[in-house]
Amino acid sequence: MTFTIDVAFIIKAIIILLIFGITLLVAMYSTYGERKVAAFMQDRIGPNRAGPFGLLQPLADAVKMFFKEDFIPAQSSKWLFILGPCLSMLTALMTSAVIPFGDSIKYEAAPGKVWDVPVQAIDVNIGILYVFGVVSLGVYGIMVGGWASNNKFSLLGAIRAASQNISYEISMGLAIIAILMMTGSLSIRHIVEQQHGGNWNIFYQPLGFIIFITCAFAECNRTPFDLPECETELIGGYHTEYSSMKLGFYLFAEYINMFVSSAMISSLYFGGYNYPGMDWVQAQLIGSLGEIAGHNVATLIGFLVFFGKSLFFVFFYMWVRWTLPRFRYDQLMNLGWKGLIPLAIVNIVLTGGAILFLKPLVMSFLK
Amino acid sequence: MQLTNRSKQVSNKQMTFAERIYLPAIATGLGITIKHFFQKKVTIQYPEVKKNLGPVFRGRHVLKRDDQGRERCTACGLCAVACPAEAISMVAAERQKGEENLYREEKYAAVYEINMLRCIFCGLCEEACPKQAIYLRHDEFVPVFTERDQVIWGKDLLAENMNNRYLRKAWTKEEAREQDIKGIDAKPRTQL
Amino acid sequence: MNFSNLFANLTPSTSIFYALSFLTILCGLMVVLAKNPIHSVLYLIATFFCLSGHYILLNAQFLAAVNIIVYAGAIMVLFLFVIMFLNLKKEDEESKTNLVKIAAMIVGGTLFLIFVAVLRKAQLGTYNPYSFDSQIGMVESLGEILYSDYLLPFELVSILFLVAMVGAVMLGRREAGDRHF
Amino acid sequence: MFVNDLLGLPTEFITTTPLIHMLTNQSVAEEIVKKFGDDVFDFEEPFGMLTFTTTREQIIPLLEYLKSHPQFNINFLTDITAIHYPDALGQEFCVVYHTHSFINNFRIRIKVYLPDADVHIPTAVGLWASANWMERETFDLFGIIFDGHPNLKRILNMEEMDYHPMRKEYPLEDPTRQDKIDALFGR
Amino acid sequence: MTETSVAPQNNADLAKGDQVQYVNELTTLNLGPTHPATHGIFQNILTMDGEKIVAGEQTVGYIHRAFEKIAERRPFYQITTLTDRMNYCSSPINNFGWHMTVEKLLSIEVPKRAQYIRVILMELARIADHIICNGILGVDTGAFTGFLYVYEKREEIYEIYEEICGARLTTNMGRVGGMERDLNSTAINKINEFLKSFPPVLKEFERLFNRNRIFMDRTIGVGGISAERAMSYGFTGPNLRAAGVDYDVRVMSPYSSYEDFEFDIPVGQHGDTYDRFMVRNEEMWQSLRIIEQAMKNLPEGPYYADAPEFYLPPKQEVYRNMEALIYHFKIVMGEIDAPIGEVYHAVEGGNGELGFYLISDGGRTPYRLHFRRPCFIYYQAYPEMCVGSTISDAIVTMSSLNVIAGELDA
Amino acid sequence: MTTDVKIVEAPDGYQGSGFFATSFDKVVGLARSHSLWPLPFATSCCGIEFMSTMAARYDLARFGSERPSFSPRQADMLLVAGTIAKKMAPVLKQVYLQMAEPRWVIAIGACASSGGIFDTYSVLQGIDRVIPVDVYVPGCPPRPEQILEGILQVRELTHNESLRRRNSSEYQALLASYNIQ
Repeated sequence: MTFTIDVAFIIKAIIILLIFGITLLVAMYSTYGERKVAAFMQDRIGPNRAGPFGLLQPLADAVKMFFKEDFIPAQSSKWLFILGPCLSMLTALMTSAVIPFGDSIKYEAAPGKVWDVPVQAIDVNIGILYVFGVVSLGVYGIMVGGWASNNKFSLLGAIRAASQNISYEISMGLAIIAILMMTGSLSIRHIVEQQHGGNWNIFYQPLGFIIFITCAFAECNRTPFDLPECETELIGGYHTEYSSMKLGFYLFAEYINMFVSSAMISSLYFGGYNYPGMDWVQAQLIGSLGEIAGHNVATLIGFLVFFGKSLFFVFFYMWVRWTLPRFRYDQLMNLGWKGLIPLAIVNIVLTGGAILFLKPLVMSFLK
Repeated sequence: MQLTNRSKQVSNKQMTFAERIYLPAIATGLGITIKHFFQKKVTIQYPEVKKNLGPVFRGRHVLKRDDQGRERCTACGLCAVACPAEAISMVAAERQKGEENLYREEKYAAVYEINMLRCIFCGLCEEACPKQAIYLRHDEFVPVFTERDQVIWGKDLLAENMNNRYLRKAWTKEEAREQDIKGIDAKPRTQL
Repeated sequence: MNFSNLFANLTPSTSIFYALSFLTILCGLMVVLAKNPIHSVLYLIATFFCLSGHYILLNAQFLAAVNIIVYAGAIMVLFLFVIMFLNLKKEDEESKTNLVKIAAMIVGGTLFLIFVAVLRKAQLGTYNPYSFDSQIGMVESLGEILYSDYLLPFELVSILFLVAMVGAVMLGRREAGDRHF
Repeated sequence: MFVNDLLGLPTEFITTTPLIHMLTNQSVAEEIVKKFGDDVFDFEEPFGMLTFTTTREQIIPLLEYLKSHPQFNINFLTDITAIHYPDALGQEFCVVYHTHSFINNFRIRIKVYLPDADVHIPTAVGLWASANWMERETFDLFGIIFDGHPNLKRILNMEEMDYHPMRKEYPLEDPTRQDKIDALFGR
Repeated sequence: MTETSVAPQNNADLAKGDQVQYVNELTTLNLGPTHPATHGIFQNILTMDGEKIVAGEQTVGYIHRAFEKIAERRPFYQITTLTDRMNYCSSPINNFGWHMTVEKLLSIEVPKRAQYIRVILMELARIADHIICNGILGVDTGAFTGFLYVYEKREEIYEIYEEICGARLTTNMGRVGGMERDLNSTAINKINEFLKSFPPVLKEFERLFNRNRIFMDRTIGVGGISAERAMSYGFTGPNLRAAGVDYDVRVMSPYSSYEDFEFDIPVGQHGDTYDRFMVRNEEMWQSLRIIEQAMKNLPEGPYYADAPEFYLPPKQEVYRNMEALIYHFKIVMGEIDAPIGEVYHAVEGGNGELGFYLISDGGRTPYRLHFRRPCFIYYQAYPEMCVGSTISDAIVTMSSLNVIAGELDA
Repeated sequence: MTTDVKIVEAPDGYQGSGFFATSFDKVVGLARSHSLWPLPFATSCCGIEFMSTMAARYDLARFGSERPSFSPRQADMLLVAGTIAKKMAPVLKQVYLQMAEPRWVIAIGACASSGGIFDTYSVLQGIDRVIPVDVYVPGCPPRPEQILEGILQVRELTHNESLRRRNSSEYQALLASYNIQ
């Protein structure tokens, strides 16, 4: 039996590698996507010289950054200066571990013995809390880097990032609590499974969704909440003093964060890999391809659906960025503390009320 | 303070409820940008596609020759005087016997230099020239330089190349106006 | 005691436990010893991480996550925030007066004595492997206990927090004429 | 679609005129002379603008008078600048004030001549905040010293500069330019 | 008060201005001279309490080019090239303003057609100027896209210029006595096309910003100045109108046939950034109206005055006619005697009253030429306008003032 | 300016460090030439034309250069567009010093290249008096096409530049002649 366990292990390892690989690749091409989306929205063409349609643009940027002079400002804390981007990158990558990218892959180890490997790096039963914990650490990368740069603008950027992230985490958490009340589980996989078919949370939690996505924008430091790095005010914000690949890490981490939060949005509110009519599709596939292959192909389709949803939200991030002006610091705080937190609490109360009173009513009506 | 009866108040700072909750305006904005996303792009792919620079673009200088290939310039110096950047310098010389096929007038510019980095392409030299000898080409730029010592162009670069002559529809603004009024689509030609 | 024997008999979780403990103590010491307050804060965060590792070893995942979210993710960010704002690095460390030193000695010494006294009397809790419920640290059981047996203390604590929050808001209220913040 | 349609405005022509109370140069000049007597002189009207000269002692009272005059209401300082006449002995510098009454749409130009040896003139910052930089610029370029100015230092040029470049005796050109042949056609 | 001044920590100091000085708890932040929001070059030294500005001081002169000194050494017709580069966002206005000044001195009556063409080009220039200012305000609040939408229309204005003079920015398109060239049919078509294609784009731009609460919050009540203070600070143009004073040189002292056109003077309420934005937007609409009227009523006739001693004769005449040749030489050499006199002429520039104070001693060059540059005069109010606000506000205020460095520093 | 450092050919032509260095050079050069991030040092009129170059019609982004890095650390090419007065010259030099190698400089327009019409006491007669310039773009202001030509020229230089050029003695001598380092 050791043999079969090993295969399952290998599948798992491949999935994990795949997930990280995909995350990195998506982040890499998000930079290209950002430039193209920006260009298209501005009636331009965007990068098209590096390779066909400019597809090698991210590679060119990466190679250039690697061979750029690595600059560490004098009188700054050297180790912290290096630690900053590393932390950013690390925390950004860690989040993708608990996101269920797909249903599961079945593997028949021996006749009658089927292994069922979920397409997820690790399914912890406190998945959401894990994401939350890691995201809340993400700000350290920015703070440490900004402080270590020993530059006024960087420090201002770092401080803005810190206060912004703390403030918006609260309403984000409150928005999620409403979801948790509905699902009764902290495991993201569990939450996704509950939205089977077209039974997505967005239909029950529209307000929660708006709060969550706003907070996600703020957590990723994207326009209209890009105060920590806004070019016209703080030059580059926390990464003003960074050059070469350390800057690359920061920029990269931002895009990973974007992708991960898009994946979170689609898992929590848009059913992850679920789509209407998935049972029918699966039944058809199993009917034509057999039990195991059919299931696996259905998983693949689910994965693609999930991927499509996530990419749409990545696109949405960019769409918003190239449309809206940004807030001012105090307005951002006002929105967070005076707007979103009360709204999120109202949302919790409403959800609670609905679960207590509306749900039995609807249930009895349905019966 | 009102000084005239033409003033018009344009700034309304009261927000309606719809404006207060951000979302409608955001949706409008998103609608506008996504519309542009699918619109035709206006970009000109420059090195491959070149835009028409207009009929009177002031580009690279050329010292005109007449149809026999003789230089028109008579080194009167008006262009140098008219140049606000003082970029033109010249040395005049008397035409010798046997040089009639080279120079049209009895005096000519033995040295005619323009500092291409000083030049501001204002067109005053072209306007000042009584002999219509200097022109700013409407179809070509001065190329970029990588060395400081390339920037002073002498007659070797300025004088018109007889094998590749500079063509123009109208050589004076009066001529251009006449063509325009009469609606003539003139052919580009070499000479005035 | 034979150390080599000790190492040979380590199970994976005990070795992780030892490594974590070592790291925890090291980071804890560095918090005190680091000259730069920013470094101190960073070490403190590392300490919290190690503690969370201990929680996970004890199968208390919820506690571990909450520890990171609340302490490392929020409170220490604020610490760091304040320290960065004050920019303590710039100022030379003030020399402490003897009085301060003596006071510190006394306080530290007393604390140390209390610890020793408590630990000497204390009995290390043991567990019965047969009746041990591995799910005791999980969210569900935690929630059940919190909202049934300990409901009153829980509500009281919430009220305390509410009071603290209102107080903070009152203290942080802007002065008349201040346009921002 | 044309603009008028977009704005929903009538396309027909409506003539509008500024609400102007007419002031004539003559009447204003008479009033000023009545008040300041011999301290204002050299009245002119080049291209319709009332121009006269005063002394540096009277310039601020004069401006104040014009500003607070209920009818003139000359409450806008358009410009302060200076002119250098190196050949006019004892009147080398001329400080020129352009003032404007929005309500009457009436402009006055006032000149004050200063000798080279004593280029002091009182500041107008107390009357108009805008005088601040105009006077600094005049100081920077001509070296006119405005007494009582809160912050009279160079504004356009570098602090280290040791001369006032707009004075006629100083050259325009950068002495380090190499790529120019001078002495060409009377430059 | 202990003041510990810290030496520049790294060589980033001067340019990005992160020189840190601690005066108790106040920090000094050095905005510029190369800060991205300064769009051109000037420096603001802001004293900050946290993110709040308590005091400010500007340093200007980073591109002082000595226009006035050059003008004393150049014949009248060459000064056009200087005015082009003063407010480079709307160079035709400067251009024609200068020519009108000289024409006033020389008492040349410019034909109606030339005046109308000038009006058209000046209003196009005003639109171009306001596009830059309002677009950049969008950029500085973080929305880049709207700027590019209107900027594309600016390119169309450039195309019109290209048709008339061959240059895009520094047009050099006027001459003393009229225009260098007449409007040709292509240019007229392009202008008509622009009149049709610009309004939808401007509408779109307005829809992106005008009623967007994020933008309104960022601009309303930011960098406000009362009408009284604005007048004291010498504000003119859109910035003064935003404070509620409907002063417009085009109406108060009409030049170049502006009295023939019907247009409104947009005014704001409190002189804050939103008012300035709205006033500029509305001015673009009014400019379009003016252009439309001018195009409709464009008279036929010559495009330059009958002043052979000041306006260059046609090239063909120079060959044939001795008199023309003499004039040609005399004009180019600058040997035409201008009358002695002094003249002040003001036009409504993109930023306000752009004045030319010309003193002629009868020589080939002006004896003294002073430019009343509106930017220079109103920019000194900037510290007063941004004290008490945050650094974000300061930046938005700065871009809404539309300070053009070329004009500021002369 | 483009002092290509000749690399000693490996005897066989395809082995040894020379071979790898050159093909490696090519790859890096190619990558660099496609990712030149500009630092617009725009002071006046040419800055507006640079805006046009960045805007929709001419779209500098096609060459991968649309991310204007206002922080000199992150920029690859310094676009000096507009008049540099003598008061500004030290600032320009500072910015150049802050840029990380490899760095390129384009002088856009007559003023930056040579002073243009502003032959006056206050204007620097060409920025090559304070920093080394790689490409001069004539015009006042140059059309966006010409600015693009300048950038294409820099791309050419970048593409063909040896990785070792920045360490070569010629380059050091060039910098030394400007009193840099």
